Amino acid sequence: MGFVSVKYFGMIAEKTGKEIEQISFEEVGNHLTDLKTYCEKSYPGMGDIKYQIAINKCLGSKEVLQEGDEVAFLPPFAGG
Amino acid sequence: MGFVSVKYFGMIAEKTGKEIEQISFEEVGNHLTDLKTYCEKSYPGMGDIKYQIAINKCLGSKEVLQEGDEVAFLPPFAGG
Amino acid sequence: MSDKKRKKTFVQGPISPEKIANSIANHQSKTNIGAHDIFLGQVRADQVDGKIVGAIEYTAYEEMAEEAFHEIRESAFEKFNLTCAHIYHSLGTVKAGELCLFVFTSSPHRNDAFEACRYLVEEVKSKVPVFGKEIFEDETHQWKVNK
Amino acid sequence: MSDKKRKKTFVQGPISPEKIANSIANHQSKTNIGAHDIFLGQVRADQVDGKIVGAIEYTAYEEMAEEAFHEIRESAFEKFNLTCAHIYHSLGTVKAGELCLFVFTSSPHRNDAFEACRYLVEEVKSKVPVFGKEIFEDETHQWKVNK
Repeated sequence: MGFVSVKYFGMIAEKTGKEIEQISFEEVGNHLTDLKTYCEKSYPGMGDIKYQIAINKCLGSKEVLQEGDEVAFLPPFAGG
Repeated sequence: MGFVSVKYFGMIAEKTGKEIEQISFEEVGNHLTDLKTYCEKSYPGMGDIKYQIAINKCLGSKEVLQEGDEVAFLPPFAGG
Repeated sequence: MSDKKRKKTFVQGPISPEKIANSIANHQSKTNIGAHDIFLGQVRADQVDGKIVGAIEYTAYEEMAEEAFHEIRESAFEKFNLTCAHIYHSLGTVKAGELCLFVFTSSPHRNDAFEACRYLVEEVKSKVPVFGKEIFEDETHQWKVNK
Repeated sequence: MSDKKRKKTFVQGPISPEKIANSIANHQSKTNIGAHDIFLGQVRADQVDGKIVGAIEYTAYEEMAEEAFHEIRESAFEKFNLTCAHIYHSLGTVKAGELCLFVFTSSPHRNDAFEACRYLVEEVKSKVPVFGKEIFEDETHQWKVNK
């Protein structure tokens, strides 16, 4: 079993109170859907925010996670 | 009888060798068409240039000229 | 449509990058602006029959041109939601690599800034009696024609 | 598609008018350029429920964002006939009236400069993970969302 690094940004980091954490497959399994459910349950209010997920810096790249993946929760973009 | 002021610009002024002159109705009559013919005859090469005419700073404004009108021969624009 | 804001569009010689910086800085107090678009025309060292353009010498039917610039600017304010719009054009000699046209639009939102800037540039190119003599490095010349 | 020209897009704090002037001046030696288009994003002092935005604090998923900026720029070179294209974006605090985005395109002809600049701005707004916290004058805040 392994871990993924999970990163939070902007208004999501505000809900989680942290910008990065390690989450183990033991805790949540290796499916992205389960990770999302886990996070939304852990951090009240996070489920109300429209977000996109990037895995290893690519948007919507895969469903099954691997050891060492970097999973980022990205709220709406506001550049420019 | 009166006069019009005639102005030449850019490559047209190069053909006429002057930038401004007075032309009398006595010489050419008061129709724009006649003025154009007169000028093209007076200045060899001018008839080969594509030009627009502005009367009192307006493009294509009228055919019959009046005392004191300013008639400008404008070669293709090249601003910018 | 008042004349009170009318100011000269023509400047003698090239437009300097410092003038552009000053113009940008002057807009920082207008905090309803969210987007600026700036177009700059630069003289190209075009090659024609082996000869290279070293400079353009601009002349204009000045009174008519200033009138045309004014009308173009007014019509941009009617068509787009603009906070500001400025046009500067060179007269006299502008060397290859130097700037001859500076169009600057500002708006709360980007769409109007972009559209208005494009509109102004196209209008300037097609409707303003400005003439350009392309001077080659051997001092011969040809007349520029806008497409 | 080489990495050799890759440089950082993010700058700390606002983008100064002097930086823009320097960037323009640096292009005067490229005498095949005929047209530049510059887009500038400026922080608006928007009013929300009687409170006024005093600044935006920008953060980003930096590694992913630099990757995205790079790809966007590469794709602009594929789509348009460009001589140069530059993008600079602020991180950290940018006050109302200050500049947070600077997109600069240069081409022999105006159509490519205009189209590429617009393309780059839209891509930056929609595809780059940058986040903006609008700070009101009473120190409360709300999160900016691009439209």
